[in-house]
Amino acid sequence: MTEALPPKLKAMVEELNSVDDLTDKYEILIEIGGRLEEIPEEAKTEANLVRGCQSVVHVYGGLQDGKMAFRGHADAMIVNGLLTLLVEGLSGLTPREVLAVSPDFIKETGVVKALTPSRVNGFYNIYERVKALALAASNAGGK
Amino acid sequence: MTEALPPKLKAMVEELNSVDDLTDKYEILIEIGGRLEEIPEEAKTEANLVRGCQSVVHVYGGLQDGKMAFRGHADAMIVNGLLTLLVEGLSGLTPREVLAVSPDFIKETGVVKALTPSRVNGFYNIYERVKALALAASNAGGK
Amino acid sequence: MLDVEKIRRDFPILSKTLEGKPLVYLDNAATTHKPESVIRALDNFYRQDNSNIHRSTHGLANKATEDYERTRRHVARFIGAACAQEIVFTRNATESINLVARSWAAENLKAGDEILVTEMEHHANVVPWQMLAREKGLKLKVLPFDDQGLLKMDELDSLLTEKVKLFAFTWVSNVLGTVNPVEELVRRAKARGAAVLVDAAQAAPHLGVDVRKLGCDFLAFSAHKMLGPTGVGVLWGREELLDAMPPYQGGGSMIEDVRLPEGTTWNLAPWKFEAGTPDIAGVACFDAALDYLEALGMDEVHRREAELTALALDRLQRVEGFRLYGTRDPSRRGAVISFNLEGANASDLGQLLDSMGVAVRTGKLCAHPIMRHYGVEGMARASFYFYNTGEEVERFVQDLQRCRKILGVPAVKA
Amino acid sequence: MLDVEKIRRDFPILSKTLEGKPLVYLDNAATTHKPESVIRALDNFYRQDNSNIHRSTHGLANKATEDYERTRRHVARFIGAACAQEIVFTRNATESINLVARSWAAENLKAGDEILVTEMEHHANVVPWQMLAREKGLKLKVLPFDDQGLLKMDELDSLLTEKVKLFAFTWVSNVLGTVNPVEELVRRAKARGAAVLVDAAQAAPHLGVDVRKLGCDFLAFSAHKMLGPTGVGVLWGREELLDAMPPYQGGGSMIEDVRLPEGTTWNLAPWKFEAGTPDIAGVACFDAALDYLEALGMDEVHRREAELTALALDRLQRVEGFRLYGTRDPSRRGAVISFNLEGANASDLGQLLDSMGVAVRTGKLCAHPIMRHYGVEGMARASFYFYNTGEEVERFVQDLQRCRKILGVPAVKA
Ligand SMILES: Cc1ncc(COP(=O)(O)O)c(C=O)c1O
Ligand SMILES: Cc1ncc(COP(=O)(O)O)c(C=O)c1O
Repeated sequence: MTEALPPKLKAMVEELNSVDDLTDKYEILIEIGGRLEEIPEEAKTEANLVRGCQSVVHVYGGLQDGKMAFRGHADAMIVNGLLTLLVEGLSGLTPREVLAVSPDFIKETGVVKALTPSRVNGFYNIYERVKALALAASNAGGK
Repeated sequence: MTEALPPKLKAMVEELNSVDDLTDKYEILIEIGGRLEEIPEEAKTEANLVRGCQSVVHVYGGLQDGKMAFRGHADAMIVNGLLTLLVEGLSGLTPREVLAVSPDFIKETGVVKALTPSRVNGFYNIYERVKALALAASNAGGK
Repeated sequence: MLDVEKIRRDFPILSKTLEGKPLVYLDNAATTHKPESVIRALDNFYRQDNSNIHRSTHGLANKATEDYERTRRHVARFIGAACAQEIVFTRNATESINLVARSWAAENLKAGDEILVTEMEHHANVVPWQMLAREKGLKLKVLPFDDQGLLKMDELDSLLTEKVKLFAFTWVSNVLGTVNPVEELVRRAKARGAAVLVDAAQAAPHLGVDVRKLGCDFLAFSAHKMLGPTGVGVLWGREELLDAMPPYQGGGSMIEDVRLPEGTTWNLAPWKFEAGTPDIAGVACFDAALDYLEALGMDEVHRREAELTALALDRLQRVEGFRLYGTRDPSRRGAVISFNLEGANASDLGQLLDSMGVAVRTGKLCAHPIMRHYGVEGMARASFYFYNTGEEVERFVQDLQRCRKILGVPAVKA
Repeated sequence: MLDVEKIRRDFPILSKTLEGKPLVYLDNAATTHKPESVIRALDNFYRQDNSNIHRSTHGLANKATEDYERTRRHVARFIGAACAQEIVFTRNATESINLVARSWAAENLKAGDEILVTEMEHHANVVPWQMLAREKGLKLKVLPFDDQGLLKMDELDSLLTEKVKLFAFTWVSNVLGTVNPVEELVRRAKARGAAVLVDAAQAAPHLGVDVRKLGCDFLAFSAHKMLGPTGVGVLWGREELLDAMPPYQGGGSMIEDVRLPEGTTWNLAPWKFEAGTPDIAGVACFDAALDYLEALGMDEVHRREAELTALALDRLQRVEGFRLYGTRDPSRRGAVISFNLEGANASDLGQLLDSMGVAVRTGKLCAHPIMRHYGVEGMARASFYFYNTGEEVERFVQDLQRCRKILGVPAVKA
């Protein structure tokens, strides 16, 4: 399944899959999230807030030279790691490529057990937001 | 347990206990109910109506020469038999004697499984009414 | 073709005896029994997965939440909803209807508006509207049925005045067995601008439901009448309606933010309508009930019930004094047969049949207006599900004959 | 003394592993696990006794009805109610409170009247009052707590003006663990003529409840937090209040007579409040949960929890950066410990602990006002029940230390 993933995302997912223990996976996620560039305080707006997560998560992004550029921040480290998978892993793709990525890869990593739009689970809501951003960009003319 | 029951009631209960099969018991109840004297139409009043039975049941009674005299009617035959157990079985007792009769005997006969004040179960409500009549008579001076 | 013997082995209670006789359970319109798969799912839930949902991040909570939400998606597929967000879990069909009354109708109807119901509704689809009508000054109107148990369709249009804001009716009558022409009823009501609630408590267990085809706005049913656990009801509502409705009960999970003393905001539908800890185990295990029904196929379920009903009607017709309530037209009725025997009280019939091992329901069947229509104190009702057999039908009719004899003697005397 | 190893064998889920590690379940304030006896009772109910209740006369229905009503009598004894008719079955504590809001309060309070709650309520005891207040023009007032998590008792009398018609408060806080001085609170409110509702969702599972001693008017709790199935809540109300209250939901079983278009009359309490088919299996099997608690003895349950809490507080105090919310006074707190670790996000703590097999809850704990009080986004909460062990407490604290290390590194970097 990871075959089909875009390269940056694939690398991170393989890193996660390289260990079995969930605590170890979380440590990797925290590390991955630690590499994420900080976003400016001004970007932490109501509009960029992802609802329905237990922690405070902001995501935004748009087209740059025909490719999506995502940025974001979560105030919890593990969620920040999840966010990084998407923000880093999908930046640099065309909107259409972003939309083609199924979120199912995350279940295989074992760090998110179920893709349901519930409070428990920040990932799904972040994924939906990223998709919405790509869709908006695509409608606005990106491919 | 039937030891302690007043004689007329005891006789009927023993009749019920003489067979095992529930259909047979119901047949006996129907027969017992068939012996019950009809009540005048004027006695089928709202005040004499026992609420919370699936069938239409009327019961009334009071003191006659220091003893309770009950009468009643149910439009279903099996319930009418249950009613007869109480109406015939407890008539001729003093209020205090009536109040001393526990309804538990009915469970042993197997024709009523549980003494709960629910719609399913006419017996409990009829029993409560009979007791209330005895209590009223007792408060009014009977013993 | 269903292999009924195999099916019956899936339902442990069906091999039970009642009063020493093999149980013949013909009270399926009241509640159905549960297959092994549902019973085991419940057992397994409490042994393996028990947790509160939606709130915690630990593994048990994730699993339980997923189990709960999976059933929501499954119900959505089962009835053809546009998305899982259109499915609200309640306690039962009754609560689903009350929710619409208190949330949608209390918000959208004003004094002088009218609600149309039918004369054949279960109390669940009457009393909530009466309570609301009293409170809000609404008027309740009633579409009558004829003595065959069929709605008087020719009176519908004149009742559907522009004041009628809601038409709430049952798809299948729990007493008369009538299968109402649901699509036509919806179409005619919508044409007049009324919203439509369909009580599918007796339909969803027996017929295939496709809410998009129906065209209604709300649809209510209960899990316990279709192999599922008690404690679980479903309200389906159009997404845009649910989104716009105020919440029903207040508490945990249904909020987005709570401020004191005020300033509280709501969660999204359907969670907005699910305050507090729901019947998590019940909802999670309703999934297995839907699996079971889907494996059989609702067409097959319906076909088999029609067969049993036809057999029963044929045999019952030969019982002296048998009086059927509802149509004899097999294409217009479900697997519910309500009746009386002349000269016999329904409650006697019920108790005697019970003593012979046959469980039917008797009384007013939560439909006093239908009793009044026919001028009877009560009825006896036999209702079938796909796991009943032709032999059970035969035994029921034989035992009914025996009842007639037992009751006949004093009846003649009186 | 409880034999905890023996007790733990009664709870199948406690020998489960989470993420490959033995489960340490410390989310008991959210929901508790179920003993074999309850799980088997459910299994048995659906295999042997399943039926609808109150309506039919057949043997299965009688048995199910009796099972259901037996639990009602048992609950009445368990909390010292005057009679079984004072017990209403609902879905959960949340619904019990909503029922009082919509039925008693909507009927008895009028615009300008006030309702007093506390700052430490669970949303279940805030939102129903806010919804009613908005609708009826009532005012909600709030008794604050101090930073130790104790109610500011000296502000009570000035808040209890004669306009306050109801004081609704929690006996034990699900976040702070505070055991409020319930008898004094009731006494002072009643002295001012206010009715009193006690949210006992976190009390009934842990302390002996005697409603007569409390002197309140309503009391609400959930079965699932005290070994019982999900889907079952209890509302206790004084008989004369319940008798006088209008019904809550409309439908089957709650009526005496239904007429169209109007003229419907109600059944007696408590059935008047139980519309439609309830969670029959859940209620019937809650009986076994009460049996279990009674066999242990509520004093012993409480004693054991106090022991675990004291141990945990002692150990946690030594964890660097540990911040407790709520009092350290053991005589004033229950078995709930909400906390944060400085520099760590509660959700990270929850997820990491989960990955180590330790289930705690994190987030806003259905109590946004408490989060606001302390200015935090969320908390982590460990909550104990009698089946937890000292070793589990030790493991929890060790694992928390490990979390601190894992989270510490990037925390320092940032
Ligand atoms: C104090 C308190 N009140 C009310 C509730 C609501 O309980 P339920 O979700 O079972 O309705 C809870 C449980 O979360 C609670 O802790
Ligand atoms: C037609 C109809 N509507 C509503 C109901 C109410 O169902 P429940 O008691 O599960 O709420 C029933 C079941 O009795 C029914 O037959």
